[in-house]
Amino acid sequence: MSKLFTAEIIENRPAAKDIHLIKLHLPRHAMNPEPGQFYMLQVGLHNDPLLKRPFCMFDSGAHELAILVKRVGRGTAILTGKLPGSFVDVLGPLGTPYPRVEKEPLIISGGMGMASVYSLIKKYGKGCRVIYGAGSREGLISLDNIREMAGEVAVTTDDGSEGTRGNVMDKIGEYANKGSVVYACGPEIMLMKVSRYCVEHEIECYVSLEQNMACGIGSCVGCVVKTLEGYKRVCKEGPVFRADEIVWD
Amino acid sequence: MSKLFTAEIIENRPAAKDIHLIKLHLPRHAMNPEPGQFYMLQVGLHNDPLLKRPFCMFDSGAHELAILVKRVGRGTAILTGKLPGSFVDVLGPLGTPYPRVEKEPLIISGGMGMASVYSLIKKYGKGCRVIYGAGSREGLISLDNIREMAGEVAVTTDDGSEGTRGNVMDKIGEYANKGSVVYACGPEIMLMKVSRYCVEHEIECYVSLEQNMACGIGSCVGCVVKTLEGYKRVCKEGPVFRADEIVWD
Amino acid sequence: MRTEVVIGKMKMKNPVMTASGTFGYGNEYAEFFDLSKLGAINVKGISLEPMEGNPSPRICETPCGMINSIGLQNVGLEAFIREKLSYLRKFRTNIVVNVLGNTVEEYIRICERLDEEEIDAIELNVSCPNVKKGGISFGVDEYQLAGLLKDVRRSVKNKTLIVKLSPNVTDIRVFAKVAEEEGSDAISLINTITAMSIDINTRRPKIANLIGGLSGPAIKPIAVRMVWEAFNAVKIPIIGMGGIMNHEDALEFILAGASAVAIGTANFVDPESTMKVVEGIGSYMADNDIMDVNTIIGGLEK
Amino acid sequence: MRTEVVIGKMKMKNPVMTASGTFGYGNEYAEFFDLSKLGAINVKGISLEPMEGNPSPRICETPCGMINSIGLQNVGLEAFIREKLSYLRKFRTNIVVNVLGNTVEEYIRICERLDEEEIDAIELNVSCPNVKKGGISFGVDEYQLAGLLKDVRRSVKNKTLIVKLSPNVTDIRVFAKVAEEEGSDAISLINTITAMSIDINTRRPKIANLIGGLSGPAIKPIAVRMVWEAFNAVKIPIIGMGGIMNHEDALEFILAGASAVAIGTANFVDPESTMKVVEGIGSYMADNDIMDVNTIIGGLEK
Ligand SMILES: Cc1cc2nc3c(=O)[nH]c(=O)nc-3n(C[C@H](O)[C@H](O)[C@H](O)COP(=O)(O)OP(=O)(O)OC[C@H]3O[C@@H](n4cnc5c(N)ncnc54)[C@H](O)[C@@H]3O)c2cc1C
Ligand SMILES: Cc1cc2nc3c(=O)[nH]c(=O)nc-3n(C[C@H](O)[C@H](O)[C@H](O)COP(=O)(O)OP(=O)(O)OC[C@H]3O[C@@H](n4cnc5c(N)ncnc54)[C@H](O)[C@@H]3O)c2cc1C
Ligand SMILES: Cc1cc2nc3c(=O)[nH]c(=O)nc-3n(C[C@H](O)[C@H](O)[C@H](O)COP(=O)(O)O)c2cc1C
Ligand SMILES: Cc1cc2nc3c(=O)[nH]c(=O)nc-3n(C[C@H](O)[C@H](O)[C@H](O)COP(=O)(O)O)c2cc1C
Ligand code: FES
Ligand code: FES
Repeated sequence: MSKLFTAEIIENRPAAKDIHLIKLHLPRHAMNPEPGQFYMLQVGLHNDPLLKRPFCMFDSGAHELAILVKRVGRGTAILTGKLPGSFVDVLGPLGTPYPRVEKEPLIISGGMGMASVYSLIKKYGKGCRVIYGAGSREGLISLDNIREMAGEVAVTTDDGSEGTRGNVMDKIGEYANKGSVVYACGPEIMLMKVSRYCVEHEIECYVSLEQNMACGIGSCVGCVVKTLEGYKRVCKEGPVFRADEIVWD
Repeated sequence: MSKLFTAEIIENRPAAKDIHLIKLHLPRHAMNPEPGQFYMLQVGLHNDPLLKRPFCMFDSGAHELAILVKRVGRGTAILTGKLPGSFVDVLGPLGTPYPRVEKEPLIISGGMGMASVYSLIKKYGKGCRVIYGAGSREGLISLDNIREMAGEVAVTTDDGSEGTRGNVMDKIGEYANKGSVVYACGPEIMLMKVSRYCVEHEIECYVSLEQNMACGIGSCVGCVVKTLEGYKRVCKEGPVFRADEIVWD
Repeated sequence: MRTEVVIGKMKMKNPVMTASGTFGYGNEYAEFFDLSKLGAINVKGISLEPMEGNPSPRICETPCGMINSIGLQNVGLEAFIREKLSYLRKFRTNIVVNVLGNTVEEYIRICERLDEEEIDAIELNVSCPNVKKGGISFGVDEYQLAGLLKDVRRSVKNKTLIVKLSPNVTDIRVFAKVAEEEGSDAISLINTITAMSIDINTRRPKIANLIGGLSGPAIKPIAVRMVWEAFNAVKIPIIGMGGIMNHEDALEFILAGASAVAIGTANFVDPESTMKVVEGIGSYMADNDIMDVNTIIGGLEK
Repeated sequence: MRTEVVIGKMKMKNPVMTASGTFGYGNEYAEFFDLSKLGAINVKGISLEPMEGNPSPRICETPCGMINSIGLQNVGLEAFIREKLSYLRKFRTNIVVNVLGNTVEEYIRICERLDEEEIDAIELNVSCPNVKKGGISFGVDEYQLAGLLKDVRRSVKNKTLIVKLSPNVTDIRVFAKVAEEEGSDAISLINTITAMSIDINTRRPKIANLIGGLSGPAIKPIAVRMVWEAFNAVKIPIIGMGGIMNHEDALEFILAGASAVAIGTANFVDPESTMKVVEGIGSYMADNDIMDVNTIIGGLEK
């Protein structure tokens, strides 16, 4: 039951501006990832790019794993250029999932954060509400699906091209209360604001964080984030953390 | 008329054991290579494998270049694994061709040497004779074509699975004389023996040599071979040299 | 076929060990393969007191390599012995403990304590370029290194003492000789090479600490050269490391003079790297009719 | 938009030059682009007498890099001036001549001669690790370097004097300071790093000379670190090099403190590299509203 395997790319298509949806065919044993977990992919030939790159489980099926990849550098450029039929080395699922809490789930996604929370929305379905923010309409991925799956969806865009003009913080007061549990993924600055809001209003909140990673399995101690109990590893104790334990600087 | 361009792989198929025939579609201006010249191909992504790899012009057509690639290491493994439709950066044609001499051409090829002399046999056609040696039958590439093109073909294999058991040196006495000009390409040890034979018997002889290359255009001075006039660059003064100027050690 | 090698008092069933700081305390890798297959496990550097380490980002990628500035985060000597050692002892392999200190006294206290524990070897990290006080002065100054070793050697009575050399020096032979003269049982090399990388868009360093240590395939040719130089300068065994990704790389170090090899960065790329190197060395020996791996140590033909 | 930089007396229209030994005498590249587009051309190292160089193989590839041991093959001072210089002078760019010697006297004789020729700068190669007598002693010994520079500085009256530093030292700042104190107009760094590679099948070294110099992207993070250290140690301008493949890499060196950059190994991978770096720096400046490249030299934000 090793977490290390080779997977075939069976689909690779643009999903939004600079973003590709990539589907992989996995050996059975690698399945059953939970929302919030991630995989490390070897994007190139051996040696360079050297390290595997982390990507959230976006969606998964019987023998399938879907990831959403934003082109930001060399590794993601190589990955989004791969042809179906090619193979990649994969390690995972890794990290801690979003914990189940007996409260009303409010899921907040900023931009690429949807890569992490899509499967969580799918899991809670009509039982959850969603605040979905992006720069503009083109940045909103799978919006129709999300509207169909979730109980309620508030959309914000910086330029007002879809939903309310503004960002997720303009909606949080309306949607979050002490009976909520907030799950958030998105840019660090957004996560910081969401966290601070929730701590202040005594709302239970979990955020999914990012850091440069080398190993993904907790051995290099390279991916740490500052918490009240010292540095913790994003790949092992995270990527999902309780918002009130993070020390933002 | 730059020698630097990007070419599409339009065919890639096994031609013999561990050997692939790869056809490239070239921009017009890169055409008209002469027998004996070679191209440098960037086989991987940038950075690693870092340097381009040299390959002889095996055959060429209007917009086409064919090369014969033997899998010997990492670069050639990557190249022979490339799918048609992918692109490679190419530099060439480079180096000195086999010179035309008003004598009877005898072409000697050992193993992969055929990659270099195939186009020369095609050029001289019935006007040339060929000694073609290999380890065994599986190592003989395009033998039928060569028999059809050339005036006369002697085949030798180490294991006797095709032609005479033995090597090209067993045939040279029968085929070469003072009226001949010998063109040879193959393993270094064979070229040394052919050269020594020709020098001794006062037969004009040209050999195509190999060396590790970095630039392919004469600037790094990394690919030298020892000659009577000092070190010379295989990529610039060669790869084709007069046999009597090489200092074998 | 004999793959056993001897480093000081330590017998290794094969020449492959992990490089300190790249294998955690072993537990993360136990789910990938049986750690008993390794010649030795070398754990993260241990200091007297727990260390918090450096702020993030601590790592970045470079061409065929990576820079790290972990800042030697570790649980500290007592917690290591209490919490990590008994787990590691479950595997039938040698345990090497990499130690670091800010002063000679700290090194001595750690070594005296470990000398009584159930471990096999102590590796002195005198070269880590990450932490301002992390021993940089010992590793690049032959006189300071000699002074440190004189004292530490007296504290290490029962265990194999290995000195891990810094590559950030003009002449590695000088440091290898100091280690030998002061009675080290072996030397290991190379530690990471001081390096730096800048994000041209933010104009900021790619790691928070500005400068870190370069590891991975990029440094392999430098490491092989240093192993060869050291091999020709001293008689004590050498543990070679720096960019070993597979058994071919490992054999390059062995031919250059390493009696054993350590795998570092490769553990991050493929958690099964060490085991694959063990197997690959076996295949190479079988293919080349090598009956005893010791016969090819330093077997480079000039 | 101003891209002009000044190195000693030499005004460069842009900060991009070629690295010595990687651009021949220029002619091989003239068919790929107009050499007048370069800030400067630095030619293969020149010695007093012609040098034959080392036997083959002289080069091999390593992860993201290459090792060379050309052995400083060159046509010698007089043939260079007679046969190569007039060709190079046809391009509207600066000519830097890299020089090497086995003794102080040789350096002086070459410098005195070149000081009267139509060139712009002399770069002293005191660090080439390839040839046993090729100056290795000057480049890694601060006292020998100081002695050499004292004498050479007197011989170079009309031209810009650049000292090319060896990276094979414990502390690059020491050598940068020696160069500054002895009156060099600029320093260039880094030269190749001593390295070695073994073919495990033949058990022989991959280059005939056993040890050679490592260049290419692999060494970039080490080079950037050294440029940054030197920038913080001296006031004279720095020409940065080591693994620059594109304009992003070049800008990393500039942000670390290089006033100009040199492109070496990249010329082998893509003969148009230098020109593409010139163009790329222009685009970066335009995209980031940088009016003068001099404003970002050493512009790393900590
Ligand atoms: C737990 C986790 C889950 C992630 N999930 C996704 C996802 O589902 N979809 C997605 O598109 N991206 C995701 N990312 C980010 C993704 O890993 C990086 O964008 C990718 O590694 C960049 O590789 P590159 O070679 O293209 O970029 P590089 O050229 O290496 O760098 C470009 C930029 O990406 C940043 N970066 C580089 N490596 C990492 C890294 N390991 N982690 C974070 N940032 C990095 C660099 O700092 C730089 O700003 C996730 C990251 C983490 C840590
Ligand atoms: C002018 C010239 C023409 C050539 N034509 C052909 C051809 O038509 N078909 C063909 O299959 N091969 C040809 N070669 C050889 C081919 O270039 C090498 O086999 C190839 O570069 C090996 O790359 P690699 O990454 O697979 O091997 P590596 O892993 O780099 O090395 C494997 C082996 O190949 C040798 N090698 C590495 N680089 C070179 C190089 N640049 N030149 C020669 N040997 C090298 C190594 O010494 C080693 O023994 C030619 C070489 C030259 C110099
Ligand atoms: C993330 C990381 C942490 C390391 N921590 C230590 C350490 O604590 N002590 C030590 O002596 N070396 C440490 N090293 C150095 C390695 O043990 C090894 O010497 C070096 O990385 C070269 O080997 P490699 O290229 O195979 O990684 C560390 C290296 C890395 C990459
Ligand atoms: C093939 C080759 C030949 C070189 N010859 C010289 C030389 O003659 N003089 C010199 O000072 N440096 C020489 N160098 C070093 C380069 O000028 C440069 O400092 C080094 O290669 C690092 O830059 P790079 O990584 O961009 O190649 C040579 C480098 C290579 C690869
Ligand atoms: S990526 Fe190595 S510990 Fe998290
Ligand atoms: S390969 Fe560079 S000179 Fe021939």
